[in-house]
Amino acid sequence: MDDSLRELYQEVILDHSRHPRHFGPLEAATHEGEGHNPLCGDRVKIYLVVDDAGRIADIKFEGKGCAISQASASLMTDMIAGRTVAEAEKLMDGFLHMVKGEDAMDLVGDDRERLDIMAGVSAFPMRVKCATLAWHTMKSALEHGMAAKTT
Amino acid sequence: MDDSLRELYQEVILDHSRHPRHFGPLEAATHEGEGHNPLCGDRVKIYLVVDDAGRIADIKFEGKGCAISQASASLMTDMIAGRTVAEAEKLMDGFLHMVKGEDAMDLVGDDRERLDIMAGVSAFPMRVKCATLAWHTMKSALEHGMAAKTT
Amino acid sequence: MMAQTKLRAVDSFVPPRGDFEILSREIYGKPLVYLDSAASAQKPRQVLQAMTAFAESEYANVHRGVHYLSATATERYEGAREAVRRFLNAAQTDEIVFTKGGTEAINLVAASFLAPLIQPGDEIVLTVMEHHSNIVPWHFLRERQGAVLKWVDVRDDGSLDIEAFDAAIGPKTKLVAVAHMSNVLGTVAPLKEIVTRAHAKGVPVLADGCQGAVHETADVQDLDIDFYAITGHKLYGPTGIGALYGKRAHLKTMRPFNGGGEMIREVTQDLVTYADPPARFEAGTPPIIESVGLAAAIDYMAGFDRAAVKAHEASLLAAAREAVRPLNWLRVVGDAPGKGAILSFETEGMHAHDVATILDREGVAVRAGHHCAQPLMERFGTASTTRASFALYNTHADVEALVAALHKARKILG
Amino acid sequence: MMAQTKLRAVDSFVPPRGDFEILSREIYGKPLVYLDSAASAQKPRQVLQAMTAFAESEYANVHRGVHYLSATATERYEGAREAVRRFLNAAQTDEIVFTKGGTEAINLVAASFLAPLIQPGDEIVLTVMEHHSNIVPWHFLRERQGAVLKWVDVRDDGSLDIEAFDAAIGPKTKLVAVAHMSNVLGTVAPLKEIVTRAHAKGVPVLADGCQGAVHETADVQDLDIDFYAITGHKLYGPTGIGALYGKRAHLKTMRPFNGGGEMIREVTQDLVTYADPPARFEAGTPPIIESVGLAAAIDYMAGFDRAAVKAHEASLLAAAREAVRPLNWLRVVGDAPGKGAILSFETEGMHAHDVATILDREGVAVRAGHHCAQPLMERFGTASTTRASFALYNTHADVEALVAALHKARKILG
Ligand SMILES: Cc1ncc(COP(=O)(O)O)c(C=O)c1O
Ligand SMILES: Cc1ncc(COP(=O)(O)O)c(C=O)c1O
Repeated sequence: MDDSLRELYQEVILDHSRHPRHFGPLEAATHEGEGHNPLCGDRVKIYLVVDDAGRIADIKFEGKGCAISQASASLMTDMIAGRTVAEAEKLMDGFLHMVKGEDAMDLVGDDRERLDIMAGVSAFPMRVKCATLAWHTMKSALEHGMAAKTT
Repeated sequence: MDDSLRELYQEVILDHSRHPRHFGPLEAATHEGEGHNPLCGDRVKIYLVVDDAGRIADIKFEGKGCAISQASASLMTDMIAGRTVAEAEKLMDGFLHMVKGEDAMDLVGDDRERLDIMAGVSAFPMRVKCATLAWHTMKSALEHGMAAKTT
Repeated sequence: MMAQTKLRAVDSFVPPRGDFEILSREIYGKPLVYLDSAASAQKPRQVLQAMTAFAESEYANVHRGVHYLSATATERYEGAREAVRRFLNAAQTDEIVFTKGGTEAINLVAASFLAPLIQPGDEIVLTVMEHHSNIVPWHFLRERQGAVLKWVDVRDDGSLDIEAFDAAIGPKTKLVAVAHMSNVLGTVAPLKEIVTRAHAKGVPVLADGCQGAVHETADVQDLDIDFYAITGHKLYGPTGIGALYGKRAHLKTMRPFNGGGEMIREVTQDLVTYADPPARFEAGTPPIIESVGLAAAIDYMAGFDRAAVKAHEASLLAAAREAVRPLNWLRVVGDAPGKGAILSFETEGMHAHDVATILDREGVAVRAGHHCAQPLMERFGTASTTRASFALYNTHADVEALVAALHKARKILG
Repeated sequence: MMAQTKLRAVDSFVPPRGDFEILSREIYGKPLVYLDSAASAQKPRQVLQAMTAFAESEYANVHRGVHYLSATATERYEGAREAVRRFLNAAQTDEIVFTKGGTEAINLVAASFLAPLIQPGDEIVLTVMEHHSNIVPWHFLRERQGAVLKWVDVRDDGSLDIEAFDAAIGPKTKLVAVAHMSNVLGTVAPLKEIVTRAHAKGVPVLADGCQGAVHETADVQDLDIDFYAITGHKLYGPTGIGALYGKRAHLKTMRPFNGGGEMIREVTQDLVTYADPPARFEAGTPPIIESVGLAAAIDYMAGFDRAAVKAHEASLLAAAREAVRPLNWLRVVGDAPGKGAILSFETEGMHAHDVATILDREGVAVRAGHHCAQPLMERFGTASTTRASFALYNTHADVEALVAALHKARKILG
């Protein structure tokens, strides 16, 4: 089997996509965003609770999509819960660089290791959007608060 | 000099175009038509007086255009004055066949000889419209009476 | 398996693969298996050569020119119009309007024919299997002028119910707009019957022939249809060109589409008058080189027995259909009788994008997504399908490669 | 004669005639002298080969596809957008919208930007030297929405008066639409100054760059212009493609143009939402192969020192201008300082069509007629002119052939 395929669809990714963490609605959300992949029509919703200290106290997601987008959303929610908004955005920058096959120097230690399972996407340019959808949606939710709900 | 050019711009044609016969308005017209060559923006106006017997008692034309269109209009008015509408239309059919390089069997005798000076146009497909403009305008004037004035 | 063997035996058509340079290339070291012709067909060398030869020896802008090359180019361009007329069996050449594609052809009808007729509450009848190109132009008329879209459903097998059509056409209906052949289901609409029913109520019919013109025969006179849209790049022709057939009586009364050179009779500072059809609808320099390519593509298709091509494509579809029938993790969407050679399906637990990615690494090019037919996806309760579509150059080996790759996808993702 | 010799001496540019197969052909046994590039330019083999090579090895429909060829084709298509961005020095790639040509680019601005803003009595400022493509779309807004067209005159030498512009722009002006370079006069508009004056009054400016982009440099950021339209076939590129530059802030607020695939975000039976620019304005399958050709054409032009090309064209124009100066039966229309390499003229007692026909038999291809600029013809009191236009492949021998053929025409018709 093709190495890049094996890397793309490694067990951890399939597991995340089949059993997504943090899946479901979040009634108490202070921020919400809806993202849409024009390539396939897939959609993702991100719910966040940001506390007064600028910490992401809770995060969940909903949506249907391909293995890559589901795994990416699941992994993201798993990693971002508990961080500050600034930390989340920094993590996102690193992730975006990584899946585009660019230098992701600001990704270090444990973060790098956990996100590394998504690095195989960089060999599949048409699938990068699938991997980044949840992240972009998270960012736009943080920026627009509850207003992003309707976009 | 190119033979077909010499035939196209033979002396009779240049003479017609420089000194058009039947040029000018016709106050008493019973039929009028205005024709337009989209290729160059040239325009021709045909005025006709058709009597009760269906005879073209008088015909004149106005307009500016290339040597071919002017000569053709001049020649046409010269030849059509005095004929019946049916005869004029028959002459036109013959002329149209001729300038397209098709069989013009219904053109005979004197008519064939006089119109023959326009036959050279058939070697210049882009100029056929110049040669036929006056004739088409005449026909549409006969069909639409004074209404064709505004087309 | 029995059925497949039998079908293959009656298929005597030999796909002209040598005409398509691209079909001999490899993708990730595997031979290309191109099953995405419904999105766009590959172009035979005859088409590409005709375009290049024309550009190298006879090119100039068309119309309005007196010089030799301009005359030649105009002849070729108008000759292409005649080729399209023949292809669709239109009564007259001036019923053929060149456009930039099928989408623009439909927009032309929406803007120049229908928009001036629409009063709030007027209805447009269309089907749930339409491509966005035959939906969004009508949504414009809804948004901007208060038109009401009336949707005709398809049955669960993807077939159309002519009685449902009839029921949808009412006193306020101003147009029926329907795909000749669906780009997802392969369903072929009973166009002639639809036209008869619509005309009985005085309603004109537009067919989106972007797929139908490729795989079915479109005889616009026999159909007595009002408008028929085609696109060059699916007809083994170039991108950048399409055509609209419109009945002369309609075209004559329609207002212009874009404004510019060629489409006018006269322009002054204060007013403008318009040329007769088809020039009225062809503002600006048209796709001249592309028209030569389209004519070459039509000629190319005419070089084959179209019934044999159709039988060949049908045998590919049947073989693929039979091969996936035993797979309990795969659901075919669209099984209408007499359907064209398009196989769309859902795969349990496997998203279409993931399937397509894995197929791609096997050299098998299929499309995954909503195929610009979101209302149809909604109708079948999904967001996307995987679609394999067949053209005259495909082979039974292509079908086998598709099936093998599907099994592989199942192994990886399932 | 002195002037001509001097000009020729400084012209060190060597026209790349070998790249243009068509230039070596004969017309009626005479070498082709192609002086009709303002109508459409010939295409170098680099452009034709790029298109064929792409179609033979990398073609598929763009966007939405997951498979390899679709990815490649998308990359090429988006790469062409980047090439246009660079060519016009736009700040961002998504400010470039592909169209079918220059005419459609202007219609897009009329329909999607201006139409929704126009109230009866609102004014559009344009010049008498505009091409019909930059006139008729505004006439539509007059006919349909009561817009008022305000015409800026040219001086007798064809030059534009910036004060006249300023005077024409008033509180009701909604847009200034002006050709960067006139296709008849060769006049180059003082775009930057026009933009400054218009912006001072809060009025956006559209430039029709169909000629200007070929012969002048268009830097949309430096000009700070709102919209700039180009067409591929005059840029030594293919037919069937053009582009609109639009400032991002404008494009974002504009409503869609045609409706169809690719331009939507979501379509349901009841509503539709639209994609972001530039996709919002690119309904349907775009001119994919043509985009590759356009990028190749831009690359081709970039291979030359553009200042040298411009100087070369200027020297051809100057030589032609000097050669006809002594002819008392010939009147040049358009003598503005700094004008581009287009020579239009009237000939006493000889209609332009007759002149062009005779030139054609000498192998000299020129255009005769109103050049889709009837208001300009009206302004100069004529119905048509003969026009010789120069491109990078023309030579001083071409100029000599033109002049010799003109003398011949005089002998036959004079
Ligand atoms: C059924 C159908 N209609 C319309 C279209 C639009 O054609 P184009 O994109 O060539 O304008 C397509 C293809 O994309 C199609 O399959
Ligand atoms: C100044 C000008 N504007 C607009 C156009 C229209 O361009 P196109 O016909 O390629 O759409 C042309 C050429 O025909 C032109 O010369």
